[in-house]
Amino acid sequence: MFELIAEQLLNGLQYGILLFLIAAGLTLIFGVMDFINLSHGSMFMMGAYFSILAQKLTGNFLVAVLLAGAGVFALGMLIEVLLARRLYARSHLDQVLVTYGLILLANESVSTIWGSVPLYSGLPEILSGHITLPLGIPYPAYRLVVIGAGFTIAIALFLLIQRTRIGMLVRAGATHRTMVSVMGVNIGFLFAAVFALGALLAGLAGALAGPLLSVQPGMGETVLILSFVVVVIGGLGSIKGAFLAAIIVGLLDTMGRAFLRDLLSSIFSPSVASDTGPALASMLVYILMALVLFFRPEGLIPMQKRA
Amino acid sequence: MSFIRTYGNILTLALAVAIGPIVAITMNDPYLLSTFERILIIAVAAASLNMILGFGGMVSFGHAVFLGVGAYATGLMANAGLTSLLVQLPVVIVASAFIALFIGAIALRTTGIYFIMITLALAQIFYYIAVSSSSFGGDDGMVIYERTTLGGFYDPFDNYQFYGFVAAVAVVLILSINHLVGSEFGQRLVACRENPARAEALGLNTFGIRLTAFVIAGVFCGLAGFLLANQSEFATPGYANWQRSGELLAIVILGGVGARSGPVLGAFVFIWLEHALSGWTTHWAAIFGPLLILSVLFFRGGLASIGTYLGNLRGERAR
Amino acid sequence: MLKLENVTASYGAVQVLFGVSLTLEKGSVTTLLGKNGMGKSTTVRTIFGLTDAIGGSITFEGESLIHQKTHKIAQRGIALVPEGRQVFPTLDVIENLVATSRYRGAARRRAAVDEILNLFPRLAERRTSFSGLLSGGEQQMLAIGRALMTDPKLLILDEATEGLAPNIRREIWAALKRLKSEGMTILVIDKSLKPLCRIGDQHSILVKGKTAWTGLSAELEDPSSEARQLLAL
Amino acid sequence: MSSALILDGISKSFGGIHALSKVSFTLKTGGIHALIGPNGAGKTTLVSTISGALTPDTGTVRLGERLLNGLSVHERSRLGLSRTYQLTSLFSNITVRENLALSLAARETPGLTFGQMARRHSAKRFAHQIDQALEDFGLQEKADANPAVLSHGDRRRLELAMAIITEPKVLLLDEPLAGLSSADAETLVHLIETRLRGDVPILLIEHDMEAVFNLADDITVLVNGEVLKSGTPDEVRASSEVQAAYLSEDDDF
Amino acid sequence: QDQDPVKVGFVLSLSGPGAVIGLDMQRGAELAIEELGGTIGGRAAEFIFEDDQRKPDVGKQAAERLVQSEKVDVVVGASFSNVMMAIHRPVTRAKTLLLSPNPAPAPLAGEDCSPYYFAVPFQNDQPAEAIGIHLNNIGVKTAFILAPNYQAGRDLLAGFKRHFKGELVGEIYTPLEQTDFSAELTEIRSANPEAVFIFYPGGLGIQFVKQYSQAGLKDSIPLHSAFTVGGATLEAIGEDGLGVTSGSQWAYDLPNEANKAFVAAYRAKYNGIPSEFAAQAYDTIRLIDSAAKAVGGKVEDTDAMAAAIKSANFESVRGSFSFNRNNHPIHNMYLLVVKKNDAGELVASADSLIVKDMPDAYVDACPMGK
Ligand SMILES: Nc1ncnc2c1ncn2[C@@H]1O[C@H](COP(=O)(O)OP(=O)(O)OP(=O)(O)O)[C@@H](O)[C@H]1O
Ligand SMILES: Nc1ncnc2c1ncn2[C@@H]1O[C@H](COP(=O)(O)OP(=O)(O)OP(=O)(O)O)[C@@H](O)[C@H]1O
Ligand SMILES: CC(C)C[C@H](N)C(=O)O
Ligand SMILES: [Mg+2]
Ligand SMILES: [Mg+2]
Repeated sequence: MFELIAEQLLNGLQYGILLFLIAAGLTLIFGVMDFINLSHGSMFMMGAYFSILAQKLTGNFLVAVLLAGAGVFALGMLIEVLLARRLYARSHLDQVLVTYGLILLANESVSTIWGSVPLYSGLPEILSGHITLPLGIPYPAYRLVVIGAGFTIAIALFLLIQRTRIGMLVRAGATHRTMVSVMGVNIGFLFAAVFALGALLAGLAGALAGPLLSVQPGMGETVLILSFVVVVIGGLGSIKGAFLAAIIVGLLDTMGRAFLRDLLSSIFSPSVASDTGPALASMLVYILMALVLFFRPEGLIPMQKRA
Repeated sequence: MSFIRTYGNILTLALAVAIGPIVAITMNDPYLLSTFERILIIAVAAASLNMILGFGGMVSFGHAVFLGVGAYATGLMANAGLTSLLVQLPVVIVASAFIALFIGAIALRTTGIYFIMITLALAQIFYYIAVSSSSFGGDDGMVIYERTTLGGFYDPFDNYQFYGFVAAVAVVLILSINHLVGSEFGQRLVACRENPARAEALGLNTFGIRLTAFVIAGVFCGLAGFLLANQSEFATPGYANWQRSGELLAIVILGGVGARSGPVLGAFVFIWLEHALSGWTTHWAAIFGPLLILSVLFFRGGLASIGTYLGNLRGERAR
Repeated sequence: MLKLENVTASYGAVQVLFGVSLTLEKGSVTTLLGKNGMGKSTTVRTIFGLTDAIGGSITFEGESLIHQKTHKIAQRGIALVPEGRQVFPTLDVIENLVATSRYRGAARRRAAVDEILNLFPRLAERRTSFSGLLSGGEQQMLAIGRALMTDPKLLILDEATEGLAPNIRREIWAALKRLKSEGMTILVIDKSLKPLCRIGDQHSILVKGKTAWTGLSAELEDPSSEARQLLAL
Repeated sequence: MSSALILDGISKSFGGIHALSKVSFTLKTGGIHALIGPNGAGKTTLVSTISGALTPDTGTVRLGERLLNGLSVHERSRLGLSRTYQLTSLFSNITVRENLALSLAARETPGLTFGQMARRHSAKRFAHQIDQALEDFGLQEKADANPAVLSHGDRRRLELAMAIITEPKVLLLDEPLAGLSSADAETLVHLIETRLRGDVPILLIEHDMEAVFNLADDITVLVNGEVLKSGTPDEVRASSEVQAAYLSEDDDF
Repeated sequence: QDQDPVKVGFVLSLSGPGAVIGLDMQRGAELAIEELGGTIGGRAAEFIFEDDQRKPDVGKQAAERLVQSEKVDVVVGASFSNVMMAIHRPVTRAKTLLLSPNPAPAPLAGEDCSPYYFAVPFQNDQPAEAIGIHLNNIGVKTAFILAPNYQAGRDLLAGFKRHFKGELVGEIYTPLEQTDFSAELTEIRSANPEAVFIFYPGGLGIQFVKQYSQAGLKDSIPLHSAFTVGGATLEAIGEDGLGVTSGSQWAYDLPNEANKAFVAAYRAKYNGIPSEFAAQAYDTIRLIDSAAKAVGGKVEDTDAMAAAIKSANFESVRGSFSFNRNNHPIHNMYLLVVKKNDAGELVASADSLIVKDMPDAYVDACPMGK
């Protein structure tokens, strides 16, 4: 039993970190720049597809992941220059509609180019096996790599946003864009770069998640809402918050799926439990979000307090 | 000119109602009515969203939940043999009001982006209740075997008669919404959006006004759900998911936020385009997506503002 | 140093500036006066390219600023303390100072921050507060500090002391005086005539988007002068 | 003279910052009471605790006999408490006239009003009062313009007009003169002097000392959230503490 | 003759997450149509494909349009059971023939059976029932079963439980959109069953089987399935699928002539191994054609057509089969095992016969023809 719980905790942690990877780019574009980017999920999907393409071309997983990131970076830059920069000053609603249009376009392009059959992103031999952890828990090696990557990106991003002037400038530009350029900063370039960086992170996440999730058109939407949830629960613009929230959501979701049914069946009849258990498990994350926003409307670690 | 300004939205609505039968009769294909039925139904839902969004500034990303509530309430009753309009309407109204009150009371404690997200979260909770409750048919949804009856007054399975029923209800609902946003209440709702602190300081109970608007909008959308259930003879969790809420937002924005003719125009163009394009190619989204993008970039006030260019054929805008 | 000649500008179809001319000598303090809505802020916006000049010329150190990007104009050494403060509300006090600073090197920047905090001790007490939560006066000090952090050659203050308490106003005037003595060129917009007369070398009055009067402090101090007429009701 | 507004022991802190500590004073009926103090002293915070926008940590607020603690902003407003904002706060997409009408209507029928006719005629219903206010505040020519296009001075006047048109029992003015040119400022001071003095007790926050000493019957000086001095203008002017903490001539540099 | 062309309407999942299966079915159907030279029963024919996006409401609209606007003679659809539940009634109520090329949900085999509705490939439960029987045969005592939580998932697990005699140590329904199974895999490991049975069609199956292998479970607990490893998914699953078994009425290497011809033609046209879904759609078109021929091209005579379909007078790629009283098949169930064929391709190959001439479990509940 103890091992079961330990292993499920590890699963939850790993899922949480994966969520953070996906949400990381969103904390930049949505949390810091204050741009509602529904097509973030599409960037994630493009990352997965680009990585498969690059694997075919180069045969090397690591190179493929990096190439995928670079590809999505370029795509992000393109979208920023063509669309996003016209929308910063507009309402959130306009951003919603435009990026919703992008989702449609992205899904359709992907299924036209690669077909709608799910593709599988391969793994190098050494990562496709499992490793035996303390307590004798066998754990897929690749999932451990994902955990490592998540931590690394979390730290790098935290330093970038909280400890460099770039982070400050982006936060400043999100509220007073003209003022930043009046102070002599090329805000247009800065925003394009950060937007593309957000896309890059989404792309990397997609490339890394490819082997864990099904690579198919529309794969972005299932994670999109969860990444928004993570960013909002964490507190807009807070990397620490997003990381914390992602882990909590990951653990909650996994533990809910794993134990809620058994827990309920010790109280209710098994049929009630097997009916409500999974239902409640899928709701847990949203219940959490509603509770957090109710009691701490600015998220767990609020970064932005508006005047 | 001022006639069109004042009555433009009524004109738009009249055209939207008339075009269905005209097309169906000319093409001699009554089935075509069903697309126009859906346009009117979604227009009701969009108008209710436009009321809280365009006038009250409340960006609800969970509005479709009321479509679901209305549809499931109707479906459960219909399949239990309660098909009379006189039974169904009150139940749908009470059910959606109740849930709107619950969601609104919680969500309205927040504003801005947090409001968007909390409405999404609460709507998802109801979505998952529908998905996982086996008595509602779970993920698969629920087939509805009987349409609402009016005491034998009309044949709900006759295409033209049913269209008449849908159109009549939709027109009443949309006109009621237009009346509301034009009333003093509507103006106060706008005041609460424009400057909540000042409105409160003037003595307006901003929370109360917003919550009232939210509940009213929920009820109207619930009634749209009632129509939708009848029209499609089906209730699915898909009616209540976030994509559907996003679609409603898209329709409102496309039509023109805060324009009274906006929801009808938006629903018409959105659904008709989707219908026409998907009949033409399975890759319709590749055309539809860019069209949405272009419309935001170039028609800043939505479809309703195109009228301005074409001789002011639009309703009064509240913004 | 900065020269505006017959500048005209409009917001969309509404023309607001009808011929503004100004000449700022290096190391001097120039004031821009005028009643509400006469185009003072618009003049400043036009210098920064935020409002497009439709006619006339603007040159800084001999080079034209017209049709230049805003950030390029700023990079030449012009800094602004804008009307309404416009501090970055989601950044704390220190971050506001550091974010757009043009001092290179952490040590140099830290020294500059210390100087500003010396100038406005009130800010030192609030150093980790989000600037959106500061009182109006505190925000004004921060906006001035932020402008100074770009090491400007020309400092422009729009409504330099709006909403400030008398003692702070005095400190700000003193600070400007010190900056002037260090050789900075300053353009200041404000409504309190007395201190403006003391600190300013040269004054211009805008009436309905036109430079209506330019002269020296002595003339402005005379209550019966033409200048006073232009500023009164 | 009886008391219109009584504050007793108000404290408020934000995190570690003590914005107000045990502030007490009384606003007499019919008088103008100025509240002055350095930037960040807590003046706006105090106004917000009176209006109900902030809840004080300790202390009570009374309007005449009535205890206001626990009432919401709109409830207090209906009891006759009106305020203006330090930064102008108007409804910028409806006309000046409609701004005033909204102000009156909100006070008259606080409940939900769904009638269409009501709106059409609300402007007419209140026409007399509104015309009077427009005239008093010199806004006749701007009646049908939206505040968004008004000059700063006009907007400050409208801000004030909206606060007093409902004939409040107490008026809280947060820096009404800020940003006004001297000419505009003079007009507004004159307006307060002639139109308001005596009718309604006023709590006036202002950094313009000329105006304060011209208008105020009583002055309270707030420094670091504490009352440093309360008294008549002459007493305050004479206080060396006040001189040091706050007052000092503009050109004394 | 100047007859109108025969109209056949399709409702398939051609976009969205269900398209993996829907598009495969479209390919199978198009192959059959091509072989028939675009005719049905010797008459010129028109084929209309509608996309249901795997959404019941969309499918229902599509079906109604086909029936009411296009006035088709036969509707072929859907790809998934939830859509089938939604289109079944409007089509049969209009007395139009409805042939399922894939889903056959339990209610439609029992109480809600209809003379106008035919499930061509199977009844949903059957492949799972077969695996249950197979596990009994090989002496498995404990099993863990999983499926997505929707009509077909519930049908299949019910089918498995109907015959399996051992102990169920776990039964999990996952949300339809869930693709990461780490928590479930941990539960499986902890329950340590002798066998695992899954129904994860399309992309879900790719993920489950890969993750099962990555977690190191594949070597210790054999994996059994239905509709999970096959032509549509094996390429993506790769070597991790080796050894996984399925229950099915069809395999690409069933040795009958019709099948050989089908597989060869499919390979020639699409350059790949057909999936069971393609085979089923292929069968469905050929069944319609055979019936149309039997009624002399008078497809408008619905009752005659229904009778002709019921006699199932054609060479099915699955070998012999016939329709039961409830218009559901009686046919053989085979055990398929994933292995590498001689050409080195990964295939689900027929290994042995599990049940001969198997009827479905619901026929008794169907009032039709009693
Ligand atoms: N965005 C705008 N669009 C249209 N007109 C504007 C805009 N901004 C300002 N104006 C108008 O331009 C004129 C000049 O405004 P400006 O802000 O330059 O005046 P100012 O001299 O700075 O006044 P103040 O002392 O009140 O700050 C005013 O009449 C104002 O109404
Ligand atoms: N919401 C808040 N959170 C944290 N600190 C706050 C908040 N509001 C005000 N403060 C702080 O409380 C103190 C008092 O602020 P307040 O706005 O009352 O000052 P004020 O006297 O009105 O100043 P001014 O004359 O500059 O307007 C300031 O130091 C300010 O930074
Ligand atoms: C076999 C599966 C892919 C489809 C299943 N029969 C269903 O109804 O959904
Ligand atoms: Mg100005
Ligand atoms: Mg203040």
